[in-house]
Amino acid sequence: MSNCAEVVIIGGGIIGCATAYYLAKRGVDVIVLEGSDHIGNGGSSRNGGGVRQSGRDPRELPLVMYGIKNFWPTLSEELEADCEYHQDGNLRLGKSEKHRQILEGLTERAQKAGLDVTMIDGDEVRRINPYLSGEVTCASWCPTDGHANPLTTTLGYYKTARKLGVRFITGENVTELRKRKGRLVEVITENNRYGAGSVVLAAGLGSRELAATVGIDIPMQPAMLEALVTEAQPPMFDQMLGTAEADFYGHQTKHGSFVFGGSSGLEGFTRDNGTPICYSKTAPCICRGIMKYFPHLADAKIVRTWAGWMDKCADGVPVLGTVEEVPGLILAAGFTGHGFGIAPAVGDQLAELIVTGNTTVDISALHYDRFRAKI
Amino acid sequence: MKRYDLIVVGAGPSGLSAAIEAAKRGLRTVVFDENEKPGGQLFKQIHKFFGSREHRAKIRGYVIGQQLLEEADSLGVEVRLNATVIGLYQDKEVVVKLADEVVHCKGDAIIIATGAAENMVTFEGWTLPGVIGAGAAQTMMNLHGIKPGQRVLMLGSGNVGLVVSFQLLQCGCEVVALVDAAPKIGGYGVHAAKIARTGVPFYLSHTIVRAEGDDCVTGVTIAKVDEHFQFIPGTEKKFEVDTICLAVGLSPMSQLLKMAGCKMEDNPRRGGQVPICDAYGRTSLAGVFVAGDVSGIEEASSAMIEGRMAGIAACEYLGFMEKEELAAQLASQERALDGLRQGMFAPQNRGRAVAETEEGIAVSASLLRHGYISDDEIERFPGITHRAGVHPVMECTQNIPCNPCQDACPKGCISIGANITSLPVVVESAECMNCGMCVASCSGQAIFLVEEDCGDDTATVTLPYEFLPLPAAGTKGDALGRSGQRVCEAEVVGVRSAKAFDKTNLLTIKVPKEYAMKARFFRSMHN
Amino acid sequence: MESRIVEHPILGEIENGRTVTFTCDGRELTGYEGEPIAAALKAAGLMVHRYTQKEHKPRGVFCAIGRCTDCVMVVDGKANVRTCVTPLKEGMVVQTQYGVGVEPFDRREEGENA
Amino acid sequence: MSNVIDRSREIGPYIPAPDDDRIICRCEEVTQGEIRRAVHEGMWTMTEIRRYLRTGMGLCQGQTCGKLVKGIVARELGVPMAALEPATSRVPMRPIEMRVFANEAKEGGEHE
Repeated sequence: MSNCAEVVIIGGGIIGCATAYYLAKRGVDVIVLEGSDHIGNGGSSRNGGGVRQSGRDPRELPLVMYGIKNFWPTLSEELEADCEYHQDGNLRLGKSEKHRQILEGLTERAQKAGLDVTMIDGDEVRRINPYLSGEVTCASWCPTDGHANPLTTTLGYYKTARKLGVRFITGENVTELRKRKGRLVEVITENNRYGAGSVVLAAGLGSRELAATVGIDIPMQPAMLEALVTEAQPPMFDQMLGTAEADFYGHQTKHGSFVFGGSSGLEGFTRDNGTPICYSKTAPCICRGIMKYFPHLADAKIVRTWAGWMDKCADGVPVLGTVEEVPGLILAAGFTGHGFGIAPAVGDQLAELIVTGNTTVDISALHYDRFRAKI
Repeated sequence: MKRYDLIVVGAGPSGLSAAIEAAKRGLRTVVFDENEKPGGQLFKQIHKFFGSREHRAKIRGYVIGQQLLEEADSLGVEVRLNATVIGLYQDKEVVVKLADEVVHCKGDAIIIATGAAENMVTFEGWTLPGVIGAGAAQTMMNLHGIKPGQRVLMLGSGNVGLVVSFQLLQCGCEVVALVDAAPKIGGYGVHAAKIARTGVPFYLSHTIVRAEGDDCVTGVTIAKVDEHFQFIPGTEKKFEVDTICLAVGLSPMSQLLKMAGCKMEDNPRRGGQVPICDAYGRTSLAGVFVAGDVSGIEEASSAMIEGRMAGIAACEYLGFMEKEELAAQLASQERALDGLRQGMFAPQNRGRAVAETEEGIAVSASLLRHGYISDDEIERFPGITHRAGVHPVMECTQNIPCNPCQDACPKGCISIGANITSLPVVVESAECMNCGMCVASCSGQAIFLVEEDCGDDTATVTLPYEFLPLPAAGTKGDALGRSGQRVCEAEVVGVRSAKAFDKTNLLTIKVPKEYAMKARFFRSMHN
Repeated sequence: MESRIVEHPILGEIENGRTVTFTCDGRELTGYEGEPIAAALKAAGLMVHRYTQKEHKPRGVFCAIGRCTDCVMVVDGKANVRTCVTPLKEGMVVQTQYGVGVEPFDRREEGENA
Repeated sequence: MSNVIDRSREIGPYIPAPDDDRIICRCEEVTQGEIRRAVHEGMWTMTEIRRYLRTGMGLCQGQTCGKLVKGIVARELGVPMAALEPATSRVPMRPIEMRVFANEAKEGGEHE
């Protein structure tokens, strides 16, 4: 089989799989190279499943709004996989005056960008979600936010793209991008070479090192995030939850279990053994965080905890789009822990960019050369 | 954070043995076990163990458990029960659930001795209540005093299936059949023989088609399988049972090691996912050792030795012992382990068909196929001799590492010799005094004392008996042959129970003399 | 038929804790304090511990050592309690578990999450 | 160390089997047929199967079904079982109540 394709995508996560799918749908011939043994093995299957607009930076907001309007509601049917998408709103909770200030700032910025998001008080919060403790005094409320299942969504994109003829190769670790006559045309792996008309670099954290092989730097660094899941509980609520200080975030899944992620304050400094590995103090900390908001869940049993690296970009939003210095290269990295909800829109817009040279949504604010020193 | 020299996870035979060796040499040692009672599987093992004296042979498993615990206690090992290790993190940190809190502690060395989990097979209806693991059956009957069922079908003829079937019989359950898809019995022949002679039928090359029942098991259908393990239509047999017991092998419980980033391999010879480790249990993570079933499925006897070796290796790792000393201390353990890994059932023979004994005698085909040695096969084995007066008849026909019988006879009638796996032979020059020690000492219950001709056309057979009720002298009934079929009338003429017999009663039955070499079990008329 | 072993040829007379009373689905039962709930239920002849969430199929004791979690029931109002490793106490309220709750599936209203 | 695997390799069509409705993962009630179909849809590793179908993600965390699922996937792919990676192991080894997990003992946690 030929190792050449119109587009080679590096990274079999949700960004790579979604881009492959939307390209294949447009009739483009695609190869996806995944370095690990599994599709969707990075943040794609380790995140909390938020499909959120609220709380996002205005630069990426149009893109995620586009995705929520055009892709998420029909994604399960389109991918023939239960993505478990729920559009039942997002509550970002606050317990103090400081929290209120944070939330008001976020809300104001999002409203300016045209998002339907409001500040509500504690009673209103408990009307929406009666399980929340009395400690919650305010929240931002975005009714068009929601959540989905990142595992089935990622694998759904993979499955459908594969069915459309996309060639996925796992265990194929890319070591170098190579330009010929001024254009990026070749992808070198430990074992093979792949020729490409265009290369989409969507390899999460690993993107930095690979981009460097053609002289491009994406300023990002790893942070170890952790999440956990409970045993199944009777159905309680459908909203996505977050907090002003990101103590935890999460939702109840269709299965009945609660998936929660959270912060220990030490992510970014934890040591790993080459794989994302849980830190012994984090899960207890997340549990304490959750119980302050949901005393009701104190007896729910945790069945699994896990960790994942986040590709934390210097300014908190992804680097997306073409790179003038390296014709043929399209970047899609640095999603900073919120790449899941935005993935359908990213995949579609990158596909459109590759096929037509343009995007429906303006993504120029996410261009790679935006980084500046502060003075 | 609390720091120990050594943290052992699992208070089974290997974990306790490791802790004992470490504590002996001055290591501050803690053992965590999730169970309410220590000892791991030992407390469910009510049979006498095989091996030699140094392997604690002929001692019942649960007694070995008590001995290990007492020794650990006396050495100051801290054994924490109801202590579930929920994770093994970096830097040899263990997080333990104790009562209503989690405790973080670190060990300079860690020994993982978490044992094994049962494998399962699927068939129609396998999720019905009443389908249970063999371990579940053992737990219920030997720990909690509850019969797992009234009528039980056992799937699996490995040692677990055989041992548990016998235990089911001992607690008063009926075992309707012992079934295995393999064409021959997987476990020790002596374990099979003691079940077969009670009348339990063996169905080799058979497996379960379906469990019957709506809310719980009310029956089971089995059928014969061909060499590709496919059902042969028309061979179905149905049994009314309330319990189906699955004993289809064990897998190492190595999740903690994997979670901690230990290098693992999938090794079918060791039973599945195991850490890559050396002979002393050293894994790819410095200071993390393994012992027992978690590093490869074997018997409790070898688990104890592996535990000792890992414990000793941890001592050296932590500087409690010099390197030169290590080799010397490990050498004797290695020899002991080597001794256990000999014979027909040695790891290197797994999956191989052994046709002849070390002595060059053809293995009993009937034993492998039906669970008992046929009458025409028995005479070729060296434990069977004929002479006037009472003499031992040792129906021990496979080379397994076990020799308590030769020590048991005060008169020296029995010899195994230097090679522990050799078949026992009768020493012609020695005179049997009918003390019964050999009968009670045989972990396989394969030794009988026979007087072939009492002078009145009768013979007596003294057999091991571990059932209730114990028939009294004068009880009349049937003598059963090795196959469990009735061979003749019999009367109990003697019942011996002695502390030295360790709960194995000796029943002497009188039978017509032509049945001296056929009668091997007694069933009273009331049963 | 009696499931309790009174005397065992090797283990001798079985030692038991004190007799306690508990209920299972409202039925008053007795057992021995400290024995696993599952043991007391087995002695009372109860086989079905729960009905599964998706297929509503019966399940009972399978591994008996707390690993497989098939024997879970609702105990004192808490779901998913492993009855094979949870010690019995006086006055415990044990209920058959349906999915993750105590309401039998056939008594649930149409359209409810079953 | 990774194996390069082209997910376009032909593994033949999914052919329904009479025992496809048999439950394999007891906790999550996943059937043999679902597992077999998932392989044909491209889920070629234990991890992908688990994420796609929830096998081994229930209360027991795959302690019962791990080997069974592996056997089915290996057979469907026509590879030896040892060629597939084992199921993932994650903390906690046994389900643990949130309030207990949250309750970290002070300094070593002395209990009696």
